[in-house]
Amino acid sequence: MTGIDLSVNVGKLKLKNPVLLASGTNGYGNEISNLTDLSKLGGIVTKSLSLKPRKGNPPQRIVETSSGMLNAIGLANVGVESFVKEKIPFLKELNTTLICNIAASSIEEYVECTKILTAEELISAFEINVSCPNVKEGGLEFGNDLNAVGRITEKVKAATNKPIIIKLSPNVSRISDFAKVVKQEGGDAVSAINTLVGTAFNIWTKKPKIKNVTGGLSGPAIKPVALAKVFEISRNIQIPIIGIGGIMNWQDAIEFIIAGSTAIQLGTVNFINPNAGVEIVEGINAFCEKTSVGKISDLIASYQI
Amino acid sequence: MTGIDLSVNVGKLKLKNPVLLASGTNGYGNEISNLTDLSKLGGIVTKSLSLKPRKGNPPQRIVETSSGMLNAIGLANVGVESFVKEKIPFLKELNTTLICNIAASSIEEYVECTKILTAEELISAFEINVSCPNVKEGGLEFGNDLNAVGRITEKVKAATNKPIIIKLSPNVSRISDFAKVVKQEGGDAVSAINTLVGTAFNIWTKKPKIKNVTGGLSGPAIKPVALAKVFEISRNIQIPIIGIGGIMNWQDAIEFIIAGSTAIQLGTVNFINPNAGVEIVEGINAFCEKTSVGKISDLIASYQI
Amino acid sequence: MKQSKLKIDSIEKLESNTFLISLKSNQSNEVITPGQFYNIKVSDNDFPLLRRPFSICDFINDRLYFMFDIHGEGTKMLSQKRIGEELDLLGPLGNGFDLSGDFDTAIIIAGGIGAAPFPYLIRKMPENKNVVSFLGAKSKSAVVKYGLKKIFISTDDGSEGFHGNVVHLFKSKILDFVDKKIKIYACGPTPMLISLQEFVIQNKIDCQISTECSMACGFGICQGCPIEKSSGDGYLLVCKDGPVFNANAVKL
Amino acid sequence: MKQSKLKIDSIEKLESNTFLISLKSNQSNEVITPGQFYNIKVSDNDFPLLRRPFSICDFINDRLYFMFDIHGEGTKMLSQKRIGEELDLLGPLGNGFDLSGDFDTAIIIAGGIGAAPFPYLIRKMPENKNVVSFLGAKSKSAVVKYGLKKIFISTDDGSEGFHGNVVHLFKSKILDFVDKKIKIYACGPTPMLISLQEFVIQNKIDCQISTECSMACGFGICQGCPIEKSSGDGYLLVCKDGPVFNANAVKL
Ligand SMILES: Cc1cc2nc3c(=O)[nH]c(=O)nc-3n(C[C@H](O)[C@H](O)[C@H](O)COP(=O)(O)OP(=O)(O)OC[C@H]3O[C@@H](n4cnc5c(N)ncnc54)[C@H](O)[C@@H]3O)c2cc1C
Ligand SMILES: Cc1cc2nc3c(=O)[nH]c(=O)nc-3n(C[C@H](O)[C@H](O)[C@H](O)COP(=O)(O)OP(=O)(O)OC[C@H]3O[C@@H](n4cnc5c(N)ncnc54)[C@H](O)[C@@H]3O)c2cc1C
Ligand SMILES: Cc1cc2nc3c(=O)[nH]c(=O)nc-3n(C[C@H](O)[C@H](O)[C@H](O)COP(=O)(O)O)c2cc1C
Ligand SMILES: Cc1cc2nc3c(=O)[nH]c(=O)nc-3n(C[C@H](O)[C@H](O)[C@H](O)COP(=O)(O)O)c2cc1C
Ligand code: FES
Ligand code: FES
Repeated sequence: MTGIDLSVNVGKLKLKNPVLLASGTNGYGNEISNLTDLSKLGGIVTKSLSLKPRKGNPPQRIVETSSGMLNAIGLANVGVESFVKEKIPFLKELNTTLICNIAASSIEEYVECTKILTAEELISAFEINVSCPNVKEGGLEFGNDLNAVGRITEKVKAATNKPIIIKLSPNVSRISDFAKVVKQEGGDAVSAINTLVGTAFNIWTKKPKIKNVTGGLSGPAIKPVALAKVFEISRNIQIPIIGIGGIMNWQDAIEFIIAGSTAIQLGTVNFINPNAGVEIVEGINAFCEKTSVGKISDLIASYQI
Repeated sequence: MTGIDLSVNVGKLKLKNPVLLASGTNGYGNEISNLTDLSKLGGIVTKSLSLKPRKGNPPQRIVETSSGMLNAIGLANVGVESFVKEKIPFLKELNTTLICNIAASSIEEYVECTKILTAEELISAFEINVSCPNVKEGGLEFGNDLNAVGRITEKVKAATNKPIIIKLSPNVSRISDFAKVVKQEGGDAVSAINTLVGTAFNIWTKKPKIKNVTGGLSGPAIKPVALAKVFEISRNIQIPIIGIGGIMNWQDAIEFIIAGSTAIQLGTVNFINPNAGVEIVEGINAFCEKTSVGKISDLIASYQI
Repeated sequence: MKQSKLKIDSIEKLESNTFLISLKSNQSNEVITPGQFYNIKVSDNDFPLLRRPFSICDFINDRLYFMFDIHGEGTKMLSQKRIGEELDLLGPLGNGFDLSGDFDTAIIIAGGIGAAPFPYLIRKMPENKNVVSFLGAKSKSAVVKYGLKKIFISTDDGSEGFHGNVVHLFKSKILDFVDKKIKIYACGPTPMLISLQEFVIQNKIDCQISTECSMACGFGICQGCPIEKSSGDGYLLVCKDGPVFNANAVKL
Repeated sequence: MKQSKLKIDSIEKLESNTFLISLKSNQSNEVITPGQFYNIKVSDNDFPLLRRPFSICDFINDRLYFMFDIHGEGTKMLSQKRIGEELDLLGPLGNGFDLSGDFDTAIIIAGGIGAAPFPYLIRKMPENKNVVSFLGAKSKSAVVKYGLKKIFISTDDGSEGFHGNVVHLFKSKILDFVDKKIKIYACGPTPMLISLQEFVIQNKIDCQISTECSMACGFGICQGCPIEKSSGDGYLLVCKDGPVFNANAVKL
């Protein structure tokens, strides 16, 4: 690579480049590291962790749709304790920036997870998932409730000195109102977007194709919606945005950066092309060379309206 | 066709079958009638009409996305007066049920349009577009405001004796709350969904690909979201639902009916296959034969959860 | 205008990036005006979702010809089709060129793949009219002379013919036509049409241009293809009122 | 496990709906266990979005073979590929069949396209083991004997062999094996596997089954393919812990 500066600052969080792998789409880095070099990325975000392990939803958990997929994994995860014992040692070897995603069913659980994990030096930041549409007890409600998002931000922020990123739900009328609350309560950044609520039915059995009935829609189908959400936040609120939703290649990544993203996350594409992250870093670099952009950060929110 | 009863009642509105063409995707029935037999359909919904003609947005108005398209037509339409003079005479010859879609920037305008058009015998019902995301003055705001939707329903209802269908915005947290208000204020049915807000940028010029900056996402990409919205309303509120969003073939149509739709509308597919409506009516009929469904209305909300 | 599935009869690479495809039409008595187009579905699934518009390039007996450049995914897929496969076509659509009028010499001005509609225009041109073609391309390897007559060539890089754009080339030859009654038929990128439009309006030359624009339906139901009227407020639709307009009728 | 683009070397229709495709692998020393699978991208665009999993059917020298039925859009596209085109493969993935164990006769029980993994299993089976195959199909035209050995056939409609399902056929022949030490290798539709599972658990027969399930990634990162453990709470992943399991390890 030439002298192009790909580093970005997501608030206090410094990344060597803007490309992250999204929560729930790279496990804990383990299996995917056989297929790509995670050390070349800006970092990875873990599968959402909860205080106790969760076995997740019964099958069928996923179904393909036009240019997208629905998932209702149900936040299957090993829990904070096993994560620290069993996953952190391997993650140390990956030589990549680690962001821990936390999902919980109460504010207390968010705070407790954050406190426990704050002790781990390897963790550079927390991404707080207030928006998982597949957990019945809390997820959706938190994500659509301005007050709840505000309080979670405030309490979690108080529980750690590491940067706090709030991952927002797209299933709201004005996502920028949520970004505003996050900013007010001291959050360092927002991630946008999590999946859209969707469903599918088998017309012969009349049953939902996903056991959980509804699932979260991801993939290229949602890219225009995700871009509009990023752009809405960018125009209205001064807070770093991590753009997510349907990014498949470097062109999409650049589009998100132009629309206001400081960094981007890759989700569904990892399932199809596990090396996409590295290819996108290279593609971004080549684009900068070609268009004489010296620092990628100059591209952030560079839209011409 | 055999003895299967494809007729449905959308509240007081009787349709000979559940297949309608969606507003903005069949003009005023004119051009598309050269390519398909509209008299075989349940009916057509006109392009949104406003009191005065609107020239619409400057180009570029549309852009293709993965399994979808964005549009920002800007409600280009001939206005109520020309509609009555110039379009109604031709529409009379089509021998199909006519639903008039109305869009406005004030409650007074909705009422006035409704009053004027009520005089036209040919019009069987009104669909009130409270959710067009491309009109700056009002559209989006109305569609996301429970109070406004309630008041529009009430006032429009008072202005006509014809059935009133409120076309809901999907860009809200809980669409069933809006269906509830429509029901409370005497609305006869709801249509769900209008397009999702989306955008796209040209990475070389950094300009939005659509002049209006954001547009409405339609097509198969949004089908899972539309189904989830229909299903949410169906489970929570007793009101006839017209399902819309990404329907491409009879299987999709059946899926929407199972998920809770009394009738369905075809949008984007008309651009690709102008005869889709007729094919879908035939497909629904064949499905009913194959699965021994005597009346299509038995399938409505027949999901097995 | 109708929707039909037609079998591919031949597919041929004319130049590095330009293909010619022919389809067996089921009716040879179809009335098609040069400059009209077809909206073609290049896949039988949701990718790409929308049809792609292509000008009718030629129509001989029952064979429809289209000439196209690989531009993005849709045209790439089209270029990979096999003989015998079926394509779903909607057309003929729009308003084509008007071959009537008080002229003795038809001047064709084509930029790049803008040459596509002219083989058929030349075939349909009344025999008593003279035809001269001006053809501009990026470089020699993009010059596609298929079906043209009396050709003057320009290339942006000077690798063949006049070094410069095709409108400059035409202007440089304008004196050759002082004693002729000319009518211009033009198709090409919008910047080329803009500079031509300015010239013909100034010089009061009869000129028709074929315009381009993203389309969803191609037959007037989506309102996705507006083009500004040159006089008065409001828009025309490229697919229905065009794609061919008199040069003075629209703002480019 | 790695991602690679391999050229199609041959593609052949075996029966009305069943195809055999071979790819030239770049390394003949790849270690692949029978029962493992590859996750294949059948298009180079967003339709269909996800890869499609296929069992390794055979591996000879540097040729990888896959046998597949046309099921939906993805497999239809695969069947239309041409020799020389490239496919993007991820694999080999998952845990395959265990060929070791205290048995002298390997019994294959395959339902429909469930026969796919067995040609390679037979090739890899130690020479001192006997192999017998039970193959069930809907009807005669769906019977694909490719690469199998000593075959007993059942069809649902009785058009060939035993009239009934393949597990019934096998049970009807069980006495032939009383003096043998058998191990069963099975693959097929879930209802078939369920009835077999019941039988082998009751009769304490050593049996491995290859299970199926919708997958997104195929290598353990999406958690999309859970299968219930037979004892204890929780799930295994079909793609990573399977697709082959001991018959008593999972709840079907
Ligand atoms: C009336 C008309 C006639 C045409 N005739 C020809 C012809 O004869 N030969 C030929 O090669 N091309 C012609 N074009 C252009 C051709 O339609 C586009 O090159 C083609 O749609 C590109 O599709 P794609 O999937 O390869 O490109 P992509 O860039 O992947 O297409 C993405 C989207 O942009 C649209 N688009 C991209 N470029 C154009 C363009 N220049 N004009 C309109 N829409 C575009 C596509 O329809 C699609 O919706 C014509 C266009 C119009 C409007
Ligand atoms: C480990 C494993 C090995 C397999 N080996 C073979 C094989 O060797 N030969 C063969 O013909 N088939 C095999 N299958 C099944 C094959 O993957 C499906 O038939 C194929 O994915 C269908 O894709 P489609 O696009 O044609 O069908 P569609 O029905 O259009 O597919 C829609 C979606 O459903 C999924 N899907 C549909 N049917 C199945 C199924 N039975 N199993 C898993 N996912 C499914 C697809 O992956 C896709 O996401 C295997 C499946 C698994 C899990
Ligand atoms: C299978 C799957 C599992 C996911 N799990 C999580 C999760 O545990 N926590 C979370 O915050 N987001 C989760 N997501 C959402 C993604 O991180 C991402 O926000 C979303 O998929 C949109 O991006 P994409 O379109 O690139 O996939 C999951 C997504 C998928 C597809
Ligand atoms: C080009 C275009 C124009 C539209 N114009 C209108 C309109 O004027 N009024 C309206 O209520 N909906 C309008 N819609 C929305 C459709 O009626 C429909 O709700 C939406 O497209 C989703 O359905 P689909 O996915 O089948 O297209 C328009 C949609 C498109 C694509
Ligand atoms: S392309 Fe639809 S109206 Fe012109
Ligand atoms: S398919 Fe992704 S974990 Fe098994």
